[in-house]
Amino acid sequence: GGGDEGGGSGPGGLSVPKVEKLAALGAGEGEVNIVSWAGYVEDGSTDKTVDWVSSFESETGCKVNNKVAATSDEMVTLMKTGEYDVVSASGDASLRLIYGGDVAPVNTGLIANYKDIFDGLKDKPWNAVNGVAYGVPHGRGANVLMYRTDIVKPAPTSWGAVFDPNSPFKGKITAYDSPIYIADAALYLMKSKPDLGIKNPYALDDTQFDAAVALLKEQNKAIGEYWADYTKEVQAFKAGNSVLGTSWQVIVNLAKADGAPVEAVLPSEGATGWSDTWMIAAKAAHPNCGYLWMNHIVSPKANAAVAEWFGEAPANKLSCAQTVDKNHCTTFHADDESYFDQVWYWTTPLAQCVDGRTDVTCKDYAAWTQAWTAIKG
Amino acid sequence: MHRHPRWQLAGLLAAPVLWLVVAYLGALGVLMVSAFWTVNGFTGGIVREFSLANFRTILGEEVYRTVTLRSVGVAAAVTVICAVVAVPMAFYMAKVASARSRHWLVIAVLTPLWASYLVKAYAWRVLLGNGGPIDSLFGGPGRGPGYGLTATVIVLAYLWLPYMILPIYAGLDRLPDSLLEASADLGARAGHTLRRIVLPLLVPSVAAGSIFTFSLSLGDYITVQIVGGKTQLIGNLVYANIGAAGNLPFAAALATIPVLIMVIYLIAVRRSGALEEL
Amino acid sequence: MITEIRYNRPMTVELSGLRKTFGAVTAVDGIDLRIGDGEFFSMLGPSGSGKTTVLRLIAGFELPTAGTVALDGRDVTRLAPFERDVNTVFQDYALFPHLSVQENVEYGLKVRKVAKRERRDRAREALAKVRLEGFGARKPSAMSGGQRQRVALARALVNRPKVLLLDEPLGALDRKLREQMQVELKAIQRDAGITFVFVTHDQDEALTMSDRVAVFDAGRIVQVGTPEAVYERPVSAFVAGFVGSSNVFTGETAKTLFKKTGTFSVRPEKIAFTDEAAAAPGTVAEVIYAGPVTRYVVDLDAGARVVVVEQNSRTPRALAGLRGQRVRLGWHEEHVIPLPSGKDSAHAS
Amino acid sequence: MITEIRYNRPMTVELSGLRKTFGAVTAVDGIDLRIGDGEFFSMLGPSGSGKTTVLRLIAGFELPTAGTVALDGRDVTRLAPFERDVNTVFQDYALFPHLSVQENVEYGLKVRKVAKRERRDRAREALAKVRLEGFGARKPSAMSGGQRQRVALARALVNRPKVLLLDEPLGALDRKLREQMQVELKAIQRDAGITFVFVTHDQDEALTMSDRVAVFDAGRIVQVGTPEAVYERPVSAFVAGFVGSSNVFTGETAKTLFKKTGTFSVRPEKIAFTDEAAAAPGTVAEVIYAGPVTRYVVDLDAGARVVVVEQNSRTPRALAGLRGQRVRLGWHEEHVIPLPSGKDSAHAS
Amino acid sequence: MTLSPAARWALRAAMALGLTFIYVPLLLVLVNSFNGDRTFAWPPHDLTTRWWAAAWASDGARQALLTSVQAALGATATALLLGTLVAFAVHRFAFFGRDTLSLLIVLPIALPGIVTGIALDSAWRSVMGELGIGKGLLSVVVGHATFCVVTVYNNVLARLRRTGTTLEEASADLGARPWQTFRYVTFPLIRSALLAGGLLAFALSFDEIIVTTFTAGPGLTTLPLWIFTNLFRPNQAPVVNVVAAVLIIASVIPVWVAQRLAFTPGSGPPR
Ligand SMILES: Nc1ncnc2c1ncn2[C@@H]1O[C@H](COP(=O)(O)OP(=O)(O)OP(=O)(O)O)[C@@H](O)[C@H]1O
Ligand SMILES: Nc1ncnc2c1ncn2[C@@H]1O[C@H](COP(=O)(O)OP(=O)(O)OP(=O)(O)O)[C@@H](O)[C@H]1O
Ligand SMILES: NCCCCNCCCN
Ligand SMILES: [Mg+2]
Ligand SMILES: [Mg+2]
Repeated sequence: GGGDEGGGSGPGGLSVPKVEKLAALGAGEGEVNIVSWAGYVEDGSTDKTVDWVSSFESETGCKVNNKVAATSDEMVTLMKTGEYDVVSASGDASLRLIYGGDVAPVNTGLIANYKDIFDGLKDKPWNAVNGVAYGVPHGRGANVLMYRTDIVKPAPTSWGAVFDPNSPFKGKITAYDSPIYIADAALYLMKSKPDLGIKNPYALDDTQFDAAVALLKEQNKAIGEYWADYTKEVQAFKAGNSVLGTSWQVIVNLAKADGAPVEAVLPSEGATGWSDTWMIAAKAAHPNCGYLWMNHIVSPKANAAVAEWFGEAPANKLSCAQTVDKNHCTTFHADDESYFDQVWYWTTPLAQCVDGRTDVTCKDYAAWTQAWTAIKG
Repeated sequence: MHRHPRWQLAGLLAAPVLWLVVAYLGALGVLMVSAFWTVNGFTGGIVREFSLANFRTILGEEVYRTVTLRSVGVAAAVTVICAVVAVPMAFYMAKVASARSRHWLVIAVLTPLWASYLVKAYAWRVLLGNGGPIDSLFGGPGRGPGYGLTATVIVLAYLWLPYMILPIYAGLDRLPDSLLEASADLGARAGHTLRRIVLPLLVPSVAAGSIFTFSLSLGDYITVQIVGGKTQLIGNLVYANIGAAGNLPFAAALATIPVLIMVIYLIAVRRSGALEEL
Repeated sequence: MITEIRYNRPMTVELSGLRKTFGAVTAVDGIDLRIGDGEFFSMLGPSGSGKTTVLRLIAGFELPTAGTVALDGRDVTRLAPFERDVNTVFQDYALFPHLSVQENVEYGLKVRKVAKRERRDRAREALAKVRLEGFGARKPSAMSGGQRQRVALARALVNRPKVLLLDEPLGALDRKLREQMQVELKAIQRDAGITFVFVTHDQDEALTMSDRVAVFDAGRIVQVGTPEAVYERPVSAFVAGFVGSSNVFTGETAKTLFKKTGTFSVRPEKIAFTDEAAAAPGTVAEVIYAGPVTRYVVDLDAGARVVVVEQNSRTPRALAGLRGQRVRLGWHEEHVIPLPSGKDSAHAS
Repeated sequence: MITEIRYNRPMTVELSGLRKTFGAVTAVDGIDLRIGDGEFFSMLGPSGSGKTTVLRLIAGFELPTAGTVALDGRDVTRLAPFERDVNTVFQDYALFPHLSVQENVEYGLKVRKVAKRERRDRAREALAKVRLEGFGARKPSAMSGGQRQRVALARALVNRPKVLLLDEPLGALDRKLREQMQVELKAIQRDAGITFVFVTHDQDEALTMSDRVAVFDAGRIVQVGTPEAVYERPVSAFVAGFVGSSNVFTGETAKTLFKKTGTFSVRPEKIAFTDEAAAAPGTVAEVIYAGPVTRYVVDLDAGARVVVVEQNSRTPRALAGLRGQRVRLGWHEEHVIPLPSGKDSAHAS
Repeated sequence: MTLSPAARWALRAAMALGLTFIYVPLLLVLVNSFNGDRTFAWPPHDLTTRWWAAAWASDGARQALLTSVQAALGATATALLLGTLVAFAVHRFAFFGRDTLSLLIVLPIALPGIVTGIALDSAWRSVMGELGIGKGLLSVVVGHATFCVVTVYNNVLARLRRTGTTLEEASADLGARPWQTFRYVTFPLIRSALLAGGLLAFALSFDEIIVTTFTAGPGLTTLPLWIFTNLFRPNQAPVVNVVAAVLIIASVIPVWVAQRLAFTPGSGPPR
């Protein structure tokens, strides 16, 4: 923990360590260490045509060292090592980083492209505390429900399809392999069992949490496998090992492109999702290169390239004009705020309920992690 | 040679002991100590105060027992499968094949060690996939084992097989032919010779191979993610808590399980002379 | 004289036209042999002459390239080792290191499913026969060379085989122990009445222990007979040289000495110093005291170097002084053995 | 008689109060020994009696627990092996398997930085001396046992050491080869004039080759002397039994036979069949034909079993018929050797 | 040895089946490197060489390969040094704790990689990190060497036990000083054991992912890490198959060379 003399306070009065933001931009330090999701930082070393790093390096003189993390939790762990300057944190990681004092507030004035970012992404609970921005939005997406069109008939419209204990697709249902998936169950319960009183799937008190865990334990019997990476998921749907389950839009597109008969919906209950934020380490060794990077990656061109390559909605309004596929922003609902209104972005569950309740204690992420272990059995 | 034995010994041992005892055991020791610490749920900061909370959780929740037993079961199954597959192969290589082909067989067995572990695991994902080659072998989509515990055992056995063949082959190579002949001479058929003479004498070699197969299986968390379906092993739990949740103390507490199992295992197999045959 | 008796007995081992080649090497090159029941039969020959291979063919560890092996009148050429009623004592003993001495000895009975109690008793008995009572619980590694050798013997004997094959069983033992074991082996063979086929390249051992000896050379048997027959009447210079030492004479020297052309052999102990005028004159070149005997190397005027062995029935005196002395050597006509060809030179070999 | 000459020569090797213990085992238990320049000195004794340890102390592979080693008058007790002017021929030859024969022989010169050309020439010469010209390019693994033995010899000789230590150099060879090598070794030693310290447990070898023999027992030297002295005048039953075979008589039997109390030894070759009435009567129990000699085992009426060896100067006839026959045995007074203590029983040993 | 034809046949069948088991997945990797499908769906509906072209052009793969070779060489060299030292100590001296030491050497390979990984990771960060030495190639080499020591140690110790000390005594006897003995006799005799142990160490390090995951700092990508991230990256999985196929084919060379060298005289010829 860090000093807590009133850097601000979050849900339930949790205090935020006081960390100074960078006041002015100086010269680059020559390199920058980044933690990112796979596909966010491509330097052409794998595919020459996929490169939005080289130009940055030559323009700024900052050499990019990138470390790919597989999950949000890994990102947090990596950032805690203090070896990295910048991270592309999802909402379930960002608050942990903020409250852990691992990241610094961002001086948005130093980031020229910040003004072009969709307003719907700015100053959100997962990237700002008390109106102080802790990061630069990168892009967003929803965890959609994917299914095999040739097998799953009629097309599902509700998450109920994956929580049905008598599902005809028992053994072929898939779910995302992370404790945060408990929120998907909570989201479903929010609509199917309103008397539980769930207001926010990331703020679960004991009863609500137990209900979600019970639902997931039940679901486990119907699960074929849990997934965490693209290749595994695409392949499972193509081969037919999985026919129904959570997915990302990009996976849907990939599978379709490879000729798999799949489709995806945003079910009636809405969905969980992510909105990623570039954050800068509290004790960054290369803060200037870090700022230069954050500015670069949300520039119209780079942001469009990432969004298209990775398969998500870009954060920069001007990016929609820069994509190769002119329909990209439409496909990914980039400017469709009503679509994203139904999406509960990943947020770190805390003991101080993030929905603002103060009469109960919520389950924190450590509890979610241990519960997830128990769910999988 | 015999002038200053003490100093010679010190010269030989200084660097290795510094490395293995001070650095490695030291690191392990600190890890084991941290198992008694806890982590602050909000900040992820480590609380360096003695606490049995982690162990209480581990002992109290059934899932940890289940996963431990499952992991040991998988490691044991992999070891048995590897031994069963390796013994006849090593026997053929050491005692039946001509000197020439023996040379090539050793190469053939060693080569896969260089193909990436991950790539091989993914190849198995394809093989085991719905309607994949294994399914066809069993008569159609869904007929094969699919992804799950069985697949995990098969793939781990596949990955570690060379580590079992090598020590057994070396052991058989050293086993004088005359012992096998003596057994036949005394009236024993091949099967009997195998059971009464070859296998008992191979115990140290098999045990040596099993150190690889058992420990590598016990600690694996990647293969099981690729072909294990929804299966989780100890490795996954440790990984989920360190790599993912950043809960080093809890991960360390979980890690004591495989450490304990392996230390007991090593002490048990040491008596067979296995440690010298790796 | 034993020879004749044997041929009337039933034949335990019969080898007919036996050949074995390994690639380009012919290890056994056409062997016909009949070994009688209860016989102590030795195979003697230089390294690589095929003795071990013949033994392995009898035991069934190798399949012959041609020819047959019959045991007790039954053709066993194609049978596996475990189907043959023979046992082997290996040169390296081949004791099972993971089994105790008792278990080693019981092994053959166990695989034949002999009941536990009988097994134990028979193994005890066999161990007693080789004087190893009380050693049953030890591991072979805790036994000395001579003891291991005896365990190997007990392990074979306990099965009461018709034939026991022994491949240089005493090769690894030191001289003193070896002589002891020779006596013991011989006694055991006589008591048990088992046919022994015994491989050695120690001629002394072969001569003292055997009923008959076969001398091997390059995959063939060059002479078979009683020890006396082989020693006293060698059929070739090779046999004369290999079995015992021999003075071989040929060419001019032979003509001068024996008034006959050809190659002849005379054993060193058959030559004596004499005063007879007719004896061959020469000069003592070397005198070697060897305890029970003294060896003299004499350069004959006729042109050969001859070794003479004299038993030290009396304590020898001032041997060194004998060097350079003029002497005469005599022998009996009957001890001059004519040999077919004269490849060897006129040296003691 | 050689003994006396030696003692006047300068002493090459002098051991004084030499002791060596390994933990609780006393391998060498106080040895004083002076070996003369150019002497062929043998150490004979049973397994574990400390022969190898003495050799290793001389070579410098072991440090003595007490006592000193002097070479050529200089105390070398604390010097490392590479600082001593002795060379060793190891029992297992210890040839460097990765070097050719030539390189093996050159090794000692190479480490002493002898120029390449001289090295080559001297190695060639040494190989010629052991009759291995033309084998230089081979690897030791491609040589036979006897050839390897000669390479080991050449490798030591090429350094022209003052003293050559040989630890059972012939132990691994077969009988025939061994006899050949004995002759060669002896010739080389004589030609080169090097002091040989030769370990063996073959008494025959020790007797025929040596100028002097030391008999070891349990870490001590129990007798040193010329071969004749040791064989004909053993100082104890142990020496009598270990060097050659011996009939040992004690107690009542001795009294009856020799009219004296005590323990006495008579060599088998010193006993003869005789018709004299005064000779000891007995019955032939066993007749063993051994080629050059025949051994008779006779049970004396006086109560001892005696071995008699008779040289087969004539072809023996119908030996088998002799068993059970009544005979009389005679010997000369001078061959009855009184022995200090009578631990051995009245058996041939 | 003598075996009945049936037993012989059965063993040959077992060997053939075993080799099939080993090679079918590898063959699949090879085939999939030509599979037009991006997630190598089975059976392949079209074949293409574009992954090979992509792999050829991939700097990342090449860089990672280079890093892996460097790491493996470093780990192997360290393991050779440490393993040989301990083997000599254990063979030549009796000392307190000798048995424990042999257990300790096995420990790093026997404990799950994740345990070794997190232990070294936190130790490195708290000790070396304080000294300002971040994780990187060095920490990977340290991590790998730790579990590679055993392969060298065992090979060398076995060789020393088999060769004994007489050859070294013979050398000293012939006048060689200790370092001459080492250079001319000891080293050549243990060379093939070093090679065998070193080769296994290299292979272990080269393919290690778990320990690497925890000991590699930012910016260091070994080949397994590269493969790992590329399996998690859209559109890149097939390139991984190409790299693996190349590795399999290329690995025959070092294995073959080592096999040849391992049979130098003194280590016993192939029978
Ligand atoms: N398995 C084999 N492969 C190839 N050659 C062999 C084999 N076994 C024996 N030989 C060869 O056959 C010949 C006869 O060998 P064998 O072992 O029978 O001789 P031996 O008389 O027993 O010799 P020794 O006295 O040295 O034991 C030799 O030239 C030997 O090299
Ligand atoms: N390095 C050693 N450690 C412990 N004991 C030893 C060692 N070397 C020799 N000994 C013991 O010392 C005694 C004498 O051994 P040494 O080898 O000198 O006998 P030896 O007369 O050469 O016997 P052999 O004829 O069997 O070669 C034996 O009891 C032996 O076990
Ligand atoms: N405890 C570390 C073990 C490392 C073994 N790695 C095996 C990689 C597979 N080739
Ligand atoms: Mg043989
Ligand atoms: Mg000795």
